[in-house]
Amino acid sequence: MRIDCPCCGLRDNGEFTYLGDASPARPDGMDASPAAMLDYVYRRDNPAGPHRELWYHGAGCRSWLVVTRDTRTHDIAEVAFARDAARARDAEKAVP
Amino acid sequence: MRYSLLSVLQQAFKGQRDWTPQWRDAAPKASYDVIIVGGGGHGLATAYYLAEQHGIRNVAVLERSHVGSGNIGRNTTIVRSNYLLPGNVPFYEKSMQLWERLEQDINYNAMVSQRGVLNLYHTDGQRDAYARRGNGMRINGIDAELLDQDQVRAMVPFLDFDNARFPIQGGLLQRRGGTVRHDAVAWGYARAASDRGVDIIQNCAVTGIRRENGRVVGVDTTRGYIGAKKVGLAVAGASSQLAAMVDMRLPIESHVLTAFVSEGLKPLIDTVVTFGAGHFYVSQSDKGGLVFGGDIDGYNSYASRGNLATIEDVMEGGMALWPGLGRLRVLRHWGGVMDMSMDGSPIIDKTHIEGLYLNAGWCYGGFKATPASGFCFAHTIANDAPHALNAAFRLDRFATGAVIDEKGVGAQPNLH
Amino acid sequence: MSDSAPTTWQQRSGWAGVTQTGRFGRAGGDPGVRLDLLGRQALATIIVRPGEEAALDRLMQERLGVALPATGRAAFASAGSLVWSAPGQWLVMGPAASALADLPQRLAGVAAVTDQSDGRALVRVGGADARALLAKGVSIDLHPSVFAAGATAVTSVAHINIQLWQVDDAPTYVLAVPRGFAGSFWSWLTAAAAEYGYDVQQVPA
Amino acid sequence: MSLALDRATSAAAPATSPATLQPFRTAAGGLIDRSQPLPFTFDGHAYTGVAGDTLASALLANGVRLVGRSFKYHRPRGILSAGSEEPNALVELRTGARREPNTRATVAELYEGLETASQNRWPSLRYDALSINALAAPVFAAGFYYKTFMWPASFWEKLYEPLIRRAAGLGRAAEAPDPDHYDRMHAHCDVLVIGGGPAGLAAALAAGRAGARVILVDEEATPGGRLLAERRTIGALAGTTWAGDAIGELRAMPDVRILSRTTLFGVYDHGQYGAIERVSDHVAVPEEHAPRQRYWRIAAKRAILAAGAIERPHVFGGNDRPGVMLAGAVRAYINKYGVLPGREFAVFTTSDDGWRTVADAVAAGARVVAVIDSRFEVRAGLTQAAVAAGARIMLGAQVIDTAGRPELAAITVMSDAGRTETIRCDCLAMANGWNPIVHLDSHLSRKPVWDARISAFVPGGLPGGMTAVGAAKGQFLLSDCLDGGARAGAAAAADCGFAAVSPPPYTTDPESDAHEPLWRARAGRGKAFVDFQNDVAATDIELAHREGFRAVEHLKRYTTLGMATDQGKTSNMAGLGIMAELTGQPLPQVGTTVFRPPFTPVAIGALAGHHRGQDFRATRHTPSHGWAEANGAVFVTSGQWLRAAYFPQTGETDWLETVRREVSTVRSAVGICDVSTFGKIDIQGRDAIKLIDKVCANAFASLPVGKARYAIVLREDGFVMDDGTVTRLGDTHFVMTASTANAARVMQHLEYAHQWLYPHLDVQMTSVSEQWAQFAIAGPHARDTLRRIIDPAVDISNEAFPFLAAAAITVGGGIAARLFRISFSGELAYELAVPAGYGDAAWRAILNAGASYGITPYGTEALSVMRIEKGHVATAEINGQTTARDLGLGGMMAKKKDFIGRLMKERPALIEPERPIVVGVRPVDPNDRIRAGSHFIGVDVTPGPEADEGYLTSVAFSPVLGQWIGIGLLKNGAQRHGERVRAYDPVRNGDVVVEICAPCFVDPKEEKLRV
Ligand SMILES: Cc1cc2nc3c(=O)[nH]c(=O)nc-3n(C[C@H](O)[C@H](O)[C@H](O)COP(=O)(O)OP(=O)(O)OC[C@H]3O[C@@H](n4cnc5c(N)ncnc54)[C@H](O)[C@@H]3O)c2cc1C
Ligand SMILES: NC(=O)c1ccc[n+]([C@@H]2O[C@H](COP(=O)([O-])OP(=O)(O)OC[C@H]3O[C@@H](n4cnc5c(N)ncnc54)[C@H](O)[C@@H]3O)[C@@H](O)[C@H]2O)c1
Ligand SMILES: Cc1cc2nc3c(=O)[nH]c(=O)nc-3n(C[C@H](O)[C@H](O)[C@H](O)COP(=O)(O)O)c2cc1C
Ligand SMILES: [Zn+2]
Repeated sequence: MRIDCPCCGLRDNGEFTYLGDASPARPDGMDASPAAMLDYVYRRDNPAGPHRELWYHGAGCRSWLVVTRDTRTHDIAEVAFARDAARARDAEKAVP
Repeated sequence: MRYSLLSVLQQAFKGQRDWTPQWRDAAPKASYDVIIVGGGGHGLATAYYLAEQHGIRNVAVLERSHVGSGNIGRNTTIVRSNYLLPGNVPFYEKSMQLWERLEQDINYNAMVSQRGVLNLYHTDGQRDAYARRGNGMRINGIDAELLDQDQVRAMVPFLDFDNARFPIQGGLLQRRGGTVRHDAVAWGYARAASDRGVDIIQNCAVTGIRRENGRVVGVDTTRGYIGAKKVGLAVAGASSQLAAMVDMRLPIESHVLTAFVSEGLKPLIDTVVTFGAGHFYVSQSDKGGLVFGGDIDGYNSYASRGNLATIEDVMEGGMALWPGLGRLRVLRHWGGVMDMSMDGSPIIDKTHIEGLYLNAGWCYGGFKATPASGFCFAHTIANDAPHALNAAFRLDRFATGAVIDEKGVGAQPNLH
Repeated sequence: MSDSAPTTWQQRSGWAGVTQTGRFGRAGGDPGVRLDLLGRQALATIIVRPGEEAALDRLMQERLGVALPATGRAAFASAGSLVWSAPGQWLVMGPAASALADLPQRLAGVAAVTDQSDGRALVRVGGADARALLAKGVSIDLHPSVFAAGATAVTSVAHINIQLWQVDDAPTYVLAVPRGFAGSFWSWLTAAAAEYGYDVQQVPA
Repeated sequence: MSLALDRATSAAAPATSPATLQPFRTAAGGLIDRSQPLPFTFDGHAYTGVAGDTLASALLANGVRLVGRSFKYHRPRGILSAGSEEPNALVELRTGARREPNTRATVAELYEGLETASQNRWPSLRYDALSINALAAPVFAAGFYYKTFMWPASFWEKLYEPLIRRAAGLGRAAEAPDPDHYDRMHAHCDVLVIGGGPAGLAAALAAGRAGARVILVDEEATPGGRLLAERRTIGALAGTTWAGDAIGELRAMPDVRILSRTTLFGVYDHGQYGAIERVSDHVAVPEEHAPRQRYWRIAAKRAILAAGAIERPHVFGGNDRPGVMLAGAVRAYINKYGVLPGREFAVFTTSDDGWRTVADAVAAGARVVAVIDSRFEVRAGLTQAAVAAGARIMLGAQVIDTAGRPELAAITVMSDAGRTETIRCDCLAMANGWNPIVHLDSHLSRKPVWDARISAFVPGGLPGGMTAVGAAKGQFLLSDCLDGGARAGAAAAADCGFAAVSPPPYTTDPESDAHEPLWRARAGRGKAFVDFQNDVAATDIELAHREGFRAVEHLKRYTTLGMATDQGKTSNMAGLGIMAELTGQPLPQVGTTVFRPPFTPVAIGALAGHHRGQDFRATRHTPSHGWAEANGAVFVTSGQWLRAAYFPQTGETDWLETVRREVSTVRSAVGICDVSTFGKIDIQGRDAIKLIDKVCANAFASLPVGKARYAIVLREDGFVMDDGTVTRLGDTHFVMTASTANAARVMQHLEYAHQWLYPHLDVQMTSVSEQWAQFAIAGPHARDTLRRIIDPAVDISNEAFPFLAAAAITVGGGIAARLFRISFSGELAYELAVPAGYGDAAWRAILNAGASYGITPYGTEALSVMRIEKGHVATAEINGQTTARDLGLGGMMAKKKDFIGRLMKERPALIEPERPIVVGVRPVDPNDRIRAGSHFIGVDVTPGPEADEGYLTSVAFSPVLGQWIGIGLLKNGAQRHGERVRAYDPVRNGDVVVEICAPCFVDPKEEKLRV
């Protein structure tokens, strides 16, 4: 398997560390509820199909990446810097 | 026909004429008291115990492909009860005990081979962790021996003791552990369940779970709707997909694990050995193939194939542990999709939906659990309450914090 | 970076105790690989602060005479070289030990500067078989149409994370290896080079 | 390469050459060199072959036809094929540490002095005791073992299993570590061509001419595929000449690489391919510095599968007798190796190409006695050569039995009318159609599809990076192979952005691929084998059908069909065909079993490459390593690091004595320890403190510049991930340390928090673990020692530099350093960080400076003793299963800020009072020894699950207390100080009564720390 790191190019998956689903957002702040945190930490959609997931290019540029990959075929539709995705996510959150 | 030396000899003279299908390839009835989804080891064992222990015989096992096509048919066959944590220990020991009488119980030779499981340690810290585990086992009445280097050398002299990056200091040995012929477990339970009235329905994939007034009434399948008073899910790697049918999100991810078999060889190793400083474990099948494996690939996957990074990692582990493997050849490698749970331990529980039961989260270690899993799941379904042995395997443990994390790596399934 | 004052303490290269100079591996013929062990040079990680890339670029041009190289690129100059190393991060190298001492001051508010002069062991790999040798360990494509002089990559070799850059089209490469791994890296490098025959020398940076 | 792909040049043998002494060697022809005799042995007998031979061709040349014994029945077996699909002729190659079991004689290249042996037989190949198994064959039907050996239960491990295991298996592994080394190579290309037969060569030519980067791999020593095995013409050239020219042209292209002796074994995701090059297997011992094999990891934008096809045997009684061979193999032995596999041939065919065998055999000087074709009619002209040779032509007939002891001497043929007749012959060539090699196309879970025209499965042809061409695609005509190959090569190059022109169509000699499959012949007396190696007979498939094992995967697993070393390359289709017949299903509906890598078995050593022994994983060395090594330190592995565990001095007899001295010296004078292995992370930026406050569970906002603070990092699930320190070097500049074991994980976690959770923070982070050497200097004379090496301007008096102070200083005359007043030992202590290049110098300087105080270097053992004496938790306690509360650190958790792990650590089960909490223990009898890993059990309680109250995590012999002490986790531990429990350690026969105490044994008021 190879992942096309946005700055390093196609690299063997052995250069990366996998974390998991990128969809859950951390319930931030002092008023986050335990129930929301439980959901965030433990519950997963685990889809058979496209999956947005976090990978860390530890043996390369040390970027966290959001990879959209089909878990049945491994076809990768998109690879983005996690930081960019996170900023977009937070920007969205900020909109009332 | 009962299986015995006598029947085998008789059939030898009759040109094997009188054998009949080992289990009935049943067609679905309109409804059942209990439907078990998943014709893997756990599903079949559950059906067997429902019939055998609880007298519930109006049972169907629905299998989307053929019986044994899942992980029961693709694992490295290691059975052991050398667990660490109180939630796990008695359950796996029960399983071990059920293995020990499996053949007599189901009249099928699944080749339960108690050749010993030896987990190697390479540092003092690892030794102490194994001592902690071994002592816990002994306290629970389970056999465990902590071996030093000389004792390990005597058992498996061909390992790399002298030039190793991580020298072997010793090992934790469970002599009662060993291997079981994987396919035979599926077939044997299928036959035993079928003989007791269970319908085994192959090529029948569940596509939906129907509810009325908050309770389960049946399942939609590729072979039509089938009614059921109770539905038990035992679909291993597909657990999340089934749960999604009733809008449940599970603390589970599906991951692929690769296993390997070498070409057939004359007897080389008569125990199961696990490397403690890399990902590698090995045993030899009765046919002569070295059966071995390592770590999971580490990414969510529903494709039963692994990739080179992991394959190399396993081979490196193999060579580091046992340099004599160099010229032996890998014959085949394959993958299985496993239900990796968030704490690495299983779930056998009723769900919040009445009539729906869940058996999942077996990670790469559920083969050894097959008999006890069937036993406990049957109990849970029959009594609508868990057995003491699976009392810790509850779904709510993640909320309460009573997680059972043998490895101590936390809520990250790919690290368990 | 700031060790300008006189000292009696002996400095030790990351390769010390690990390497031997001379000709090794396949005997006969020219060695296919040349391994030059580079002496210590000033080396620092520069990480740009959010939104300050243009400012950093300007400051580096002023200071070294080279622009910030793009992703995957390196720029070499006599005052110092810049090698991209991660998004928003570069390695800066100076010829003399104290060559970069002024950088933290100069880049204050624009980029964080962290001394790494002692953190890496550097080796220059050249010779007719240099590319083939590296291909044994590096999984990236080193074909000249893809990776040429001025290209850099952070990757792993033999389970060791390294950075390499190509300095000329011969091709010649420089590999930066985390200091503590020098011994294991050397074990791989020399095993891989043996079939070509290799020559090891100690050279100033 | 000067390629002798010209059979003419290798033709005549010198009259005296040993080649002519090989009774079955033809006088001329073949791609071999008769002038280079190669002596070898088989089962101790000396033979001679010639350069270019495989072991199989050399054995056949010498008239050796019995080569092995089958797996289950130990039936005599010969050579079936001439390629990697061989199921029967498995031998052991070489001896000693280089012994290599199960090698197919058909792919083993001969070299001078090769020692080989048959396997799975005793006492000899010809007289094998276990061949009595064949008599018991009626009992040993498929799966019989599932039905018996169950009584008495204990006999399985003791009797039945050992017997079965001894009888099973095939060859014997070498008895010593593999002495050879293996190499790995990464390669990249536009177009990967798998197989160098006509289709592959044409594809590579088209792609290469377009300028694409091409890699062509071929299993054989010389590419060419069937062109080398047949007598064909392309245009005006002999097929071999054409191949030689093509190879020559490809070799001249700068961006084309031909890898021969290279098997593509697996196809992996995203254009990754694995291949094994047998660099040195054709010589006795690899040349110095040359690997035995090289593992190629190939990344390709496009791949062309041109691996050809595998011929199918016939299933009939006695079809496994040595001398019964695939027709294509017979032609290969004749045309490629100059060997006649017999003198009197018969051909049993269902396809036109089987008839080719006649002319080839006759041309080589053999007699063809009969051609049996199960078809009733054949194309006019097909029989011409047979007629000319005087062979019997039997249409609509089938071979149903064989005879010979054990080598083939006669066959029984049954005519359509049911009349049987025995025909003498010593070689039967079977032609039953060909199966395209779909294996590689299936590795990515693609299903092959049925092609009725050739009655075989062909690659699925779904989109993806791989296209099949030639015989691998089911195109059996040479002209189609060439044209299809060229088109695919051009298309692949075009896909990669190269303008390619398709060459004009190729012309060849006339050919036909007409064929009608015959899944099994009419029943005869003998056992009709489907899977030769695993002894699966047609009757076993019937039995599987009877017992309900009808799904292909069930059929496979129940009968072991296709599970042998050849993975059913020659057998699977017949098995499927018979099952289709039994179930009345069309064959495509029966489907195939799953094809998996590797295509042919791959040496484990080759995939491990460099990474074995000491090189299994990288080793990290500390800056003081050289000194420590020279001074006799004993090292311990700590993650990737090698650390000094202790430094024995002359006269010390055991490690305990040494450690005791080291500890006592530190506690009474001064010691130095290399702690460079800690992770060190440089954190800068306006928001650095915000990030640290999110990641650490205790409060940091208030940390002043010039101060260090203990830091606890939690996982989001509330358990402790790691502990370390955070030091504020400047307003926006911090350095954080992480434990040796968790350094990489913590760095990754920080990057995660920064890049994913809190992407707006202005933080710049980098690891400086390798940049700084760091030494702990501890003991009452630590300050005195330090004063001698730091530059005079630095004031480290207790007032100016109190406990937890930190500063950038200079040492050794201007060398930038950092000094931290932190202590793990509980003594007055500092950690001094210097650039790693000065690490060795600083270490020596400190030892020098402390010499007059009696300084000792100390290792991880003493470090551990002192931290246990102080009750500091470490990896043994921070084992991923403990919370801060469990470790007695609950009070440090910040209340007023959000941080990772904050909520989940409060889950009910994690704050339950019963939960084990950290305590100290000491044996009641001070002479008792305790061990980590012991469990706590009440003093008068019978051990049992209910009685288990926790466990001992760390122990040490405390020189201060003069006895063993420990820390552990005990239920309700905080309330039980003074109570007694047992440290129960049955796996080491330990059972010691201990007293529970606070987890701090030395200087509980921390007075020594602050002086
Ligand atoms: C490579 C590998 C090695 C392993 N090694 C070991 C080992 O050495 N020791 C050990 O203890 N464990 C091991 N395991 C784990 C063990 O195999 C599994 O935990 C265990 O088999 C899972 O239970 P099961 O047998 O019921 O699962 P499975 O056999 O996977 O059964 C689940 C069944 O559900 C069916 N199914 C799924 N969805 C549907 C649907 N919608 N409708 C109908 N049916 C459905 C599937 O087809 C499948 O047959 C290993 C696993 C793998 C992959
Ligand atoms: N019925 C018939 O008449 C019939 C049937 C089949 C083939 N043929 C003839 O055979 C030839 C087929 O040509 P082709 O080029 O398609 O195939 P080929 O068999 O000539 O060449 C295939 C090549 O691929 C190599 N190979 C196979 N698997 C490999 C692997 N995994 N890794 C590396 N190399 C591998 C083989 O060593 C061989 O050299 C034509 O001449 C055709 O006419 C005829
Ligand atoms: C314990 C064990 C032993 C096996 N031994 C063999 C073997 O000797 N030969 C073989 O071809 N496959 C062997 N296999 C692998 C199976 O052929 C098959 O790959 C595996 O059951 C997974 O199924 P799949 O490849 O069809 O997906 C073995 C599998 C297991 C679990
Ligand atoms: Zn990257």
